[in-house]
Amino acid sequence: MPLYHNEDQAMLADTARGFIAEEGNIAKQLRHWRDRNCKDGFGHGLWKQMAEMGFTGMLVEEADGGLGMGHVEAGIVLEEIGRNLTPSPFLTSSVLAATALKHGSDDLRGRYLPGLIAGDSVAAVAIDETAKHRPERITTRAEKSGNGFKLSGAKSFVIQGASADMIVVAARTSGSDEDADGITLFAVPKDASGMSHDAVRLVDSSMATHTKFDGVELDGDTVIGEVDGGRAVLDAMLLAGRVGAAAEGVGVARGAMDMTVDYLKQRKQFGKLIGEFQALQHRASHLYSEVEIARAVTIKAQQLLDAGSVNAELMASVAKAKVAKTARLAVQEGVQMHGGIGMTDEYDIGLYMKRDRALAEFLGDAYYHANRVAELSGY
Amino acid sequence: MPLYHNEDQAMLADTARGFIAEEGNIAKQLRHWRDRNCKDGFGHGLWKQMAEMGFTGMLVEEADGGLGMGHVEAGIVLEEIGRNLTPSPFLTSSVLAATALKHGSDDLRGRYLPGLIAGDSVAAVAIDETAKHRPERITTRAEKSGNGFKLSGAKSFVIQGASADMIVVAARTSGSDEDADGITLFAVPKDASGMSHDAVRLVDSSMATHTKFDGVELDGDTVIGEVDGGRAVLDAMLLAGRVGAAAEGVGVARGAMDMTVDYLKQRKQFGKLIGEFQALQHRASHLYSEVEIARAVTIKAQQLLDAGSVNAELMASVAKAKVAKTARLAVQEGVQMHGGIGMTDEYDIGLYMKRDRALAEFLGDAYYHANRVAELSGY
Amino acid sequence: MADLEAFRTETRSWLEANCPPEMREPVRGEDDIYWGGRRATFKNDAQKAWLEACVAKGYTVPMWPKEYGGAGLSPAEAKVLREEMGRINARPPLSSFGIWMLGPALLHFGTEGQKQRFLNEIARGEIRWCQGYSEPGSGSDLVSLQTFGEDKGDHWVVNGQKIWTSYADQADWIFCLVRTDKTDKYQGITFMLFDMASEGVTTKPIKLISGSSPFCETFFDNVAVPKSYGDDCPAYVGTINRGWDVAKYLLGHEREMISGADGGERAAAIGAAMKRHAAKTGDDIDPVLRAELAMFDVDAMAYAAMGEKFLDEIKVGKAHPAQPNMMKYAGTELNKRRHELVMAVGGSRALEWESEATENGKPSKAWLRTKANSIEGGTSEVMLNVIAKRILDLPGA
Amino acid sequence: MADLEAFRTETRSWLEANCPPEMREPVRGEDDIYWGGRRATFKNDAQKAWLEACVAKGYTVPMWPKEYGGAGLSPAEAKVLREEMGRINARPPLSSFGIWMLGPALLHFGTEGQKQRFLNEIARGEIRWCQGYSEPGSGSDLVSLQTFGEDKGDHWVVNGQKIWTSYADQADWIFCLVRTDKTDKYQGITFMLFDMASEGVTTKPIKLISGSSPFCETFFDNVAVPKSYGDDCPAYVGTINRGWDVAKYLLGHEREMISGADGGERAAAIGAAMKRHAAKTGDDIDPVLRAELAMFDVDAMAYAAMGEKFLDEIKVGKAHPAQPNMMKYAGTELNKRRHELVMAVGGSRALEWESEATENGKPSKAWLRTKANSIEGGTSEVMLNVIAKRILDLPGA
Repeated sequence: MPLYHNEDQAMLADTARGFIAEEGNIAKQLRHWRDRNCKDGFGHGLWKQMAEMGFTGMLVEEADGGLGMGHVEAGIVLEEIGRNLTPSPFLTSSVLAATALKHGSDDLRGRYLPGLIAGDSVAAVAIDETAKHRPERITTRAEKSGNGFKLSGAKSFVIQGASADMIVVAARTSGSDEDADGITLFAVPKDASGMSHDAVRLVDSSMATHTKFDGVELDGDTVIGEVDGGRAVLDAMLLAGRVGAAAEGVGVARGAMDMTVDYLKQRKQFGKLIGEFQALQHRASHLYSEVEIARAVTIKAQQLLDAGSVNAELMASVAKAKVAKTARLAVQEGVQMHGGIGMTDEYDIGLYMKRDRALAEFLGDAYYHANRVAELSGY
Repeated sequence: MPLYHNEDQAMLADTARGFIAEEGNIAKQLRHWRDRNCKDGFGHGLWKQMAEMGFTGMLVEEADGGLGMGHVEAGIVLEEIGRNLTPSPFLTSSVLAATALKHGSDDLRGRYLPGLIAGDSVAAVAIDETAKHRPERITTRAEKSGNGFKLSGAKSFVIQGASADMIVVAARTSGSDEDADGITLFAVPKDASGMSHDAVRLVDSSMATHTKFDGVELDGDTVIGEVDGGRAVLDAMLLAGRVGAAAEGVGVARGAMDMTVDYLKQRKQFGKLIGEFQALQHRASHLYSEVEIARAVTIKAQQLLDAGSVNAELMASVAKAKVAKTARLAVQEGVQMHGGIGMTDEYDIGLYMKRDRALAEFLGDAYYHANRVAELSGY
Repeated sequence: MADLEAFRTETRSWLEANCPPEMREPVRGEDDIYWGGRRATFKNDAQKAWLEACVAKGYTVPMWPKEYGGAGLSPAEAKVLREEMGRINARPPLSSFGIWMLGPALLHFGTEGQKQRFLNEIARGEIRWCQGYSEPGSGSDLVSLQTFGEDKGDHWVVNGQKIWTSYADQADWIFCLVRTDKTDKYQGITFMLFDMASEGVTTKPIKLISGSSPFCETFFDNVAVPKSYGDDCPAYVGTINRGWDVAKYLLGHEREMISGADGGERAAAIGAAMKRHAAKTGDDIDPVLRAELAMFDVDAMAYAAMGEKFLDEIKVGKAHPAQPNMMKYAGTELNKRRHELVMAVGGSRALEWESEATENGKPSKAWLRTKANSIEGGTSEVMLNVIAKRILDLPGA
Repeated sequence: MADLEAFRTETRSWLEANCPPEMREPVRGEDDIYWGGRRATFKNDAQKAWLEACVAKGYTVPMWPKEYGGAGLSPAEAKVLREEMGRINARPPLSSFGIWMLGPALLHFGTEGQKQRFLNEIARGEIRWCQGYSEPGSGSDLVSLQTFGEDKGDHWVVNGQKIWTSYADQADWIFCLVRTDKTDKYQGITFMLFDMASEGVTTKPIKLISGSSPFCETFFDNVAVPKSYGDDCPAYVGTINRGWDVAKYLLGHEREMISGADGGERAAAIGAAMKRHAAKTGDDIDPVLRAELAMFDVDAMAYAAMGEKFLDEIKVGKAHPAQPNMMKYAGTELNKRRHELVMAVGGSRALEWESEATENGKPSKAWLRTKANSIEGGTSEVMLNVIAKRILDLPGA
């Protein structure tokens, strides 16, 4: 499969770009909700619109009412979301949770997918337990209790946890903290008694929760996939999420780069446009190269994932790491080249810097994934 | 103590700079011996001249016929050696071996120091056993045998091993390969039976040996310091050598930088001196900053070492790592900015690149020492 | 040396007697810093007592001459005072751009009358000054500034706009670069001093990405600035149309100050502290991040040595006059890298913007703040230009 | 597709029958490469047989038209041939700048007469060509070249000096940029073809830091170059004074070739191989170096994906026309970094210049060789300039 978008994908990209630039732009969404101190951190109206565009159910099978598309397509939408810093539940609900639910029972899929596809409900995922992403270690415990389970523990960095109608929780049902096996995924409904959220606003104005599970009683039918066999589901969810986050990061990088290159063509100092200064030209050209490369490997990872390749996992980590490094470079160069005004809240470039920071951290930063690349490569 | 040279040191620097630029310059030494395929890799005449200048015995106590100077002074000479890529036994003989011999018996000192100070003889050090510097692990073994020891094993990267009248060899007299204790240092004379050299020319035209010890019988009086207590001597020798290698590396970096900055002022392209191009200016300025910083920390390490500070070891690794990174940058920028002619053997800049590569590897590269900085800092 | 030791003993007991315990606590928030000025209020009695003790002793500006409110200390004595204050963690009694910037300019270029009046006001914390340099169209290219003072005989009428005036909304007076001759770019600027309460002066705070607003836009709409404030006290520093000399002097001073400040936090290694920090939250530091920390620590400790060397050399006049530009460049770039790593170790917790655990986003706000390091006081690009020109002597730089 | 499969089967059996076993071994030294030309000798019978089989089939230049010595393969068929040759590790039967550079120029700009003569000679390996572009004063600024051809009616008299002429001392003919009009910088250059045996041509090998001498300085001292070699066969490509168009076309082609070559070694991850390498010599890889390898592998695998995407896009005309500059920049910088890391893992052993264990310095010579990557065929700086101008559309670039 060639590493560019086919006709259908190019058409989708046009549509997504137009729609998100129009409805999901920074003024209309990120700043709007941020300046109103919105407790969700995103707008439900846009989420509904995204449903009407058919985005929400892209990764859901047609049999379940979705479009049965792949990660290349989801990535197209995510890149535009990244470029516009659009706050939405797309990555967590339509990519992560939707991927987990693929492994769920008919009953679970019927319970949650229609609302998600319709843009009426939101799902979150609860993976991390410490400040760094370490899904290899799960200490939150779910113990057999009657027909179901009793869930105890705590999760952090649950994006939109307080807004979610359902949270996918990775918990340990057997074994010890570091075991690969013994994990079970649960679809925990928002009204589960014993679940409490401490919601905090993050640097990019998104909302995340520290979520506590204090003996939360869960029916057996909340289990996604097999009891004790959740690692495979978790891995699939992480894989989809990382590739998706990489695509969003490509959008962040491209947005920051484009804004900066535009600025180089407008700002004058020393009687010249600053874009005439060769030192800045070379840095911009280098950034361009990096962004192109980051985008290429992200599409590669999407295609491998869609093709079910055994290399998808390695390439997902390559993409996540490369994009994290590249978007970091883009926002750093962006702020520096904007000079003083880059430090002001009035200009958008600083918002890119904030979003990059939160997005790169989500599901593992460049360090984590570079290390993973080494481990998967056997060194 | 202020971090610049005092009057005596500044005077020494003037002398050393003048002398080495005159007698030790690239045409007269490095190219001369290289083009003649000299089996020593350096000139004995210059070594004798260095003795006459008083350089050879700088670090030797006055009681032993030396000057009793410190590592700041040795570093002054080394920086000029680095700047001129002067091949000489100074670092191995006058710094490393001389430091080891400080711990030697009156007899040993009397046997080797006079020749060394007079520039009549040369000493080498045999530490590494694999291709990377790992002095934590010593497998070469010296077993009790009669009044003395029987030495078996192999060493590599023994600089000027085949030219040396004596080689300081770190061997294990007890314990297992990875033990800190159980090391003994020996002053092995060149005619020791059972010692054989495989001499190879290195990329920088220096000569090094793979040296084999096949049951070499050594008298007890060849032991430097205490039997089984050689780790302290080895550490002192490594410390002095690393700080010295850093100083030489500063010279390499400065030499490459100066040559490159000069070239930027001469070479024209696109109707301008290439030094007028801002992208090259910024890179040159960045390089200047790094070189200044590398030089500062090297002087700091020298002073701490001379003062017997407990921080000397940490700062030596900081300096070795920083200088290795900086000299690498200097030679890479140097070759690239020279363009095509930088790739020719006719121009000297490539010789800097070759010397940097060998010097940075000697006694641990930037990676090794950065890791050591982390370990010494407790993380 | 014996004198210095006597001075140290004396200083130690003076501090013991005069520095209130509350003033020996680390500065925790903006209101722990006393900036002085007409509208200043003390956070508590201790802050007031500490200021008054220092003013009486001349210790708000210890190296200034006594007649201008200082203590007339030698550099060596001032160092002892700093060390002794550091020993007990004594807070600075007074912070102000008057002390850091205008003062040095007046000491160098001012008339006796200006010194008598303005330096004493600054030393006592009576007048809070702000700096009017940059304009929206004149950042790195400062000398292209457009704010114009029309000569009306005994006064100028000033019109224009400044930006990045620190705390202009809280300042009493401004020292300000104003174009007074449009025909000469460099020799057409006057370094004026005037009251921010003058009619026609308005300010508008600028909200930064870190959420704080330490800077303002400042607008001058027909502001009348008299040419003199009395005998031997002109309203400008130096000579009319030669304000660029003063500005350049101050920029050099500023860079030196920024670069000289690097003995502290900026130059410190962080790996060990980061490991402890991570352990506290149950995190480990992954191997690749650890390697980055190690490489950073190498650079940080090397830079610390450079800072020490630079200060030693400055003292005896051995430093290249353009060396502060190198220090500023390297130090600010290093500091940005430091905070990137602190954020990386902090993980999702460090992302929190509004939370108790982070005291409302301290790590992320500090991180964002560092991004200005390489812009304010001369961008990294300008520093690199200056090194190329003045140190490396590259053509056309 | 069915046709392609048939072609694959056919090719496979042709290779089976015609590619001698000795030609299926990796190239181990310079003399394993057959460059052709008047003075060429075959290393062995297998090399000769393999060349002759390929010439007969048109496989030295598979995509060239049959009438010019090629096999007239489509891109898809050529890919199959490459894959099938790769499958059995078949060596290229013939390497030459005629195939890589002059050929494409002639196919695009040449007359029928030129194509008939020169392309066939190239395809059969009869004439070895070298390239005369750079001059000592004209490296990155190629168009400033000074070698001058004075018009003498039916011939030019050429004087000047070229540098970086690859294997000029072994070449039969040269394609060469010669100034024929001093009044117009761009439209005053002619792309000439002439015999290196002409009177007045001398060459002098340049010794490189890697010890090898693949390049020469080439001197022209009153070299008479006829304007024509017969019917429809001028001694220049394109039009007189318009040789810069040909040169630019070829430079683009060269960068595309360099960047297109990156599917292979350049783009590969190295960490795992390095670990195995280190283990063989009893070394470990320290944690900081491992982290650098991991970061490199991320960049290398990402670049490999970019290479794939670039080739896919080239095929359908979707790639930005200046994209080869980006590929060349990123690919060559990556390759330099790769060899730095290989040297680091190799430690002191890799430093050896003359030793059996390193086959006389293979690692260090390869490492030094990579330093030319970012200079030859357009420096990294020129690539960045081109990206700034042609892709980012930055002003004054």
